[in-house]
Amino acid sequence: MKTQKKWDNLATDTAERMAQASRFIGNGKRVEPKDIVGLLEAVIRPGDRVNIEGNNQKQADFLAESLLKVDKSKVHDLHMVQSAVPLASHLDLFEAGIAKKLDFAFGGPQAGRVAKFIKEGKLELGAIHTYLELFGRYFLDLTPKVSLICAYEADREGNLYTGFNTEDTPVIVEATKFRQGIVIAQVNKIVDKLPRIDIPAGWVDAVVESPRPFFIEPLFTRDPALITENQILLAMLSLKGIYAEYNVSSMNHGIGFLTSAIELMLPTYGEELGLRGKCCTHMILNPHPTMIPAIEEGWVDTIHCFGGELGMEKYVAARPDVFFIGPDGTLRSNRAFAQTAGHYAIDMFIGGTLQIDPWGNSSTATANRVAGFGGAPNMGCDAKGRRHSTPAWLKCGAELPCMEDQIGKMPRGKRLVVQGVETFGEGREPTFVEELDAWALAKNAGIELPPVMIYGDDVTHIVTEEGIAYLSRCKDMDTRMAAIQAVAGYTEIGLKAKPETTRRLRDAKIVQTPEDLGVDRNRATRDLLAAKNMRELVSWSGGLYEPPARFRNW
Amino acid sequence: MALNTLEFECKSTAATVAVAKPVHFGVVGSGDLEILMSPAKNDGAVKVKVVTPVTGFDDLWRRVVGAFVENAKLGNVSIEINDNNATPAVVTLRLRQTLAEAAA
Amino acid sequence: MDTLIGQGRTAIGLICDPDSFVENTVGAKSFDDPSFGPGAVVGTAKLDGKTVTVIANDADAFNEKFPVVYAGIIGMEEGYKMAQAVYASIEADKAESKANKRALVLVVDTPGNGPGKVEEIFGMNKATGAYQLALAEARLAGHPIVAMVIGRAISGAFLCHGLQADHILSLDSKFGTMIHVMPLTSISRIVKKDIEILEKLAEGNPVFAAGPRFFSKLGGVEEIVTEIDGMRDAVIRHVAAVRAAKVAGTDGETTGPWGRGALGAERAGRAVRPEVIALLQSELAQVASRYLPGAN
Amino acid sequence: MSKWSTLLSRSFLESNARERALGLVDDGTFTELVGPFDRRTSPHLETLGEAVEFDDGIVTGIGKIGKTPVFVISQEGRFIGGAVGEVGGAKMVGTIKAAIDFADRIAKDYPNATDEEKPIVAISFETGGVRLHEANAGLLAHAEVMDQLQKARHKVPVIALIGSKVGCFGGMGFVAAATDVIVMSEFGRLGLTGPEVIEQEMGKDEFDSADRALVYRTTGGRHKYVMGDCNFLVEDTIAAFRAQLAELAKLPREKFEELRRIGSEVLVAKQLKGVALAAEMQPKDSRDVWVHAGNPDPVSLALAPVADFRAQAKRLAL
Repeated sequence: MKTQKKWDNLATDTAERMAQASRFIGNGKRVEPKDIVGLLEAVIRPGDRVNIEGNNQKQADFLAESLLKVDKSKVHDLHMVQSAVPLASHLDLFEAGIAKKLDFAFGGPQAGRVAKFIKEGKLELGAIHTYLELFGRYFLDLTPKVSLICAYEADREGNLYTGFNTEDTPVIVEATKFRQGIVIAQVNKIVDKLPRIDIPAGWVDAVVESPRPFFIEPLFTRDPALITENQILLAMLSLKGIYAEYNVSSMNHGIGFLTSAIELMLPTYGEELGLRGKCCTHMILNPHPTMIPAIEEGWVDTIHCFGGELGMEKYVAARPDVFFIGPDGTLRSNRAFAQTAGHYAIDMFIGGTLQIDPWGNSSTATANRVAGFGGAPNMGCDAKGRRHSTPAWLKCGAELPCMEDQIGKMPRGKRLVVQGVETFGEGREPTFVEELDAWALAKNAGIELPPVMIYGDDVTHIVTEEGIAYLSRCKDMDTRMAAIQAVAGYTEIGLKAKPETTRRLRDAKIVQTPEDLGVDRNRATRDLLAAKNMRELVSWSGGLYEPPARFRNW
Repeated sequence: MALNTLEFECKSTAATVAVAKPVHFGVVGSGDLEILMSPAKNDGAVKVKVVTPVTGFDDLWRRVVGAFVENAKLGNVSIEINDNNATPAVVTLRLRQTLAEAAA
Repeated sequence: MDTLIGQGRTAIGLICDPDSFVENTVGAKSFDDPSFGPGAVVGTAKLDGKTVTVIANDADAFNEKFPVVYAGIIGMEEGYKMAQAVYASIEADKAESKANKRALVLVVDTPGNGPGKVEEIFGMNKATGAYQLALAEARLAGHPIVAMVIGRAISGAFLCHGLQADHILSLDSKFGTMIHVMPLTSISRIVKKDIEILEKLAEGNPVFAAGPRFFSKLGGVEEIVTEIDGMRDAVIRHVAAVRAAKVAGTDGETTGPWGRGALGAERAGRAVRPEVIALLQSELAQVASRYLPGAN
Repeated sequence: MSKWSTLLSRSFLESNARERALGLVDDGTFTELVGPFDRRTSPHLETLGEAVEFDDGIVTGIGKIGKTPVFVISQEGRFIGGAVGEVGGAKMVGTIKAAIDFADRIAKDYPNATDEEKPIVAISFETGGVRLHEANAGLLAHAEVMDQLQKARHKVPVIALIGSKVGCFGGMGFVAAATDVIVMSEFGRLGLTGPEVIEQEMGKDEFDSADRALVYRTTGGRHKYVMGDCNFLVEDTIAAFRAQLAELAKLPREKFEELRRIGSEVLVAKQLKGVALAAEMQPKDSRDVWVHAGNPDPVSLALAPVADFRAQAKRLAL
């Protein structure tokens, strides 16, 4: 007789584990905090792939700390698959031998320990991904068996409200649950009625009310008081030489002070350039507080968010024409969708970096920190699958002298990828370097690939205090390198620039100085900022923005 | 350990701009500097004195200030700088601002 | 006895006439509540037969109401209590001539001011400020004030209890006396310089190192008293000298913080200070007429 | 538009020490004394290899508001946190002394001078107190400033202006407390012990120094206004500080004693009522005291615009 092949091993395994766990789980899937370690020991087996919801912002910190308390003879050698590992507990799991392998996208404050643990053999690195790439692998070869997730509220049945900071939760739960895995949620509160259901109870196996609210980091709050005059100069150059030049309507802004300066200068310098209604109408962006003045002045049609931002809840809820607001009246962020839009749909990514090499490759990696880049590479690249056109995308593509070498006469656009940097960073460290520290990191941490955030062929513009290098207009590598040298100032790379070559590049509009662009350096003062401090942001918001305590100086 | 003092001269190829009166600009914050710019009969050249806790950037100072003097066509001026690790971008910005102050 | 740290009352006994100290009474003012400002010891004694007000620290007291106040720390109550003792002294002698106004003896052994949240909410800075103003007022009114550092004279607490005196005396550092803003180890950490380098630099420059000798070089301490049993004579001698200066009207330039400025120059520890003040005065003299009444 | 008039609308918080000094007095009247051209840098910083500043981080000088000579002292927080060393301390002491001497001269030579024609001192504080690189000299300078403040009593009003980033702490917290009048903006802070030290002493649970809202409501301008520790709370512009100063310059000189918080036996007795209240209440948070003072909703009050706050806030009655 032919042996009947068993097709439900995954479900059976899950059922066995849940049977062992059942004594910890009460009505409405509720687990008492004191039982959580026992529950984890019951449902997790050695070598399992486990996701601890570690987002850019909200963190399943109670579950992470609870996992650290399991009996190591029962639970060990786990393979962690998660977006970010910013909590000390995430790395403590490796120190304790509970976890062994890591596939992730962003290291944050633990980047130094990631590097150290790899070197010491405590952590086996799978790969450093982008968010989308990792999400993709959740549905391919890195599906979690158990996911420890994080929500604001649960109701008595186990439905979850992830609300403002929904972030990665849907993608994690969908991948886990639809491969018959186990989903355990920590929530700040269990309530009778949720504002809305973000995750249905049927996809959740256990809910624990965390003894304290989950940790969340206001990562995207930039205090306007800290914006410098050189950042304002760079913002002026970007607005005039790129935003206005290409009429960029859709974009993502990176996290640094340059983009904060740009946001705060939309109602002033941007208005003067006549960009309202043309630029920044569609954005993929967390709710940056520094966007408030531009939003109030009617610049923006829509913003979809990867995550939330502490203090922006009420303001965002009060601007439903701009943000993606649910029927309950609150935002739902979603990293997977925002990253998809950021990869395929936007015309421009603009952000900063720590280092740029002579060919235009850039990285924020330093020699002893395995940080990863989160979503930046997906936005800071030309999406090859893009098939819709917009004027900015087409114009940038049309500039590429080498396009014809590859696809003949066929028109095709190109994403604008802008790196805005000062030629020297803090402590007079040069931004333009012969070799990225990413090489040293690869060597130190034993990673085969130097972690590059944005490859040179994707970068279309470099903005420094010396001017803009329009790399999209360079016909070959020599021209590209010369253009980079021309804006690299007094760095060793910049000193290689030949005055006559730079002159030629300026005439060809491949390099433009502030003077070439008609940007008056003397106007680069803080007077151009629509809000100069947190207090003024609050005023712009009509009192709706409530800055986190650490950002308040009144 | 004492402070590092760097003194040099630079000359613009077309020195036509001078300052009428001594001016002071800037604050020696972290990563910032202050500048005194005063008229000085100096055969068309610009005398520069930089006082800084940071060593090893002598060539950089010569280049940055030299380029400023050249672009501004500055001559017969003395420039005194107290620095606290300012980047070339900040140095250039403050030099421009000081000169603008002198013209005001 | 190799140290007097933490022994304010013992020191009072050693300095003043035997058994003359009456705690908690100064002039018409009496301090009846034992729980009020227990870290501050105030009272009246005789010094060489003359009435003096004594203000000291009690290192054993713990202020139940303000738990950051212990070990001789000056808290809000302590600061105001000390100020009250000074005002009571002024009031008691307001009809007296300078020759007869009672002296104030400050016995200094305090590690700091109350560093708490409640203290900041209610304004600790006012309490110590009040005491300093009172001392300055008494000094300017003609009361000789002599401070005797017997233990710790640390930063803001020394500013408050000591540095407003006409003259400051300190026991030698062999008795464990400490006068500083911060120990050199902490300064080394904060200014990010090696302790060895700082120690070497301190040999030639007294402005940052810890200890009575450095303060003496800067004019911050008039005299270092080398033996414990020499304190009494030294205090008597300095009270007399200060009183003589006050009677003669020379105290303004020779005693108090301003007088110690001159002493700092004389001892070459603070050479720049007088130059800067003189420069400021001469520059003002050149433009002063523009700011006088009637000028435009 | 002259440079001076553009200064007036500037944020006091964002301005540097010299801009504040220039803007506080009438256009063109400010004469800086021992200014940057005198190049009186700190020899001690130089010895330690630390960056120096030509004015040693403090702007001193004389200007006028209307008929009133105003001696201005303005500390620069961006230079070593505005900390006081030998040179800067001497400039501060010298300026207050010069104001007293100037008042004596007017009293002698101009017996008919009106109060408005007599000098005042304005000190813009931005400092944590003693500069550790020259700690002993800095400490001694503090004592000298305090001495001068007492000498100025009844003669030269001394007005503290606190609206800077660093605030006014350490020994300079005493000094500011000892002035006649204190004017603050909501961004100014006044106290003795900085937030990090309180955290170190009491633990992070009691006082989290990274919680800036907590830090500001413990020592910030609004709280100090409720407590009566500052006399006036103004908007964050140079013009607003200047306007308050101009108003004070016209005040009869004997009125200044009435504005003081400390400096007499009577005032000490009044402050002790506050201390008794502190002992009784043991407030966990300044909000408790705001409520006690008659402000039932301290959270909203703290967020209200400054003008509304001034109109609504009940001040602690002692």
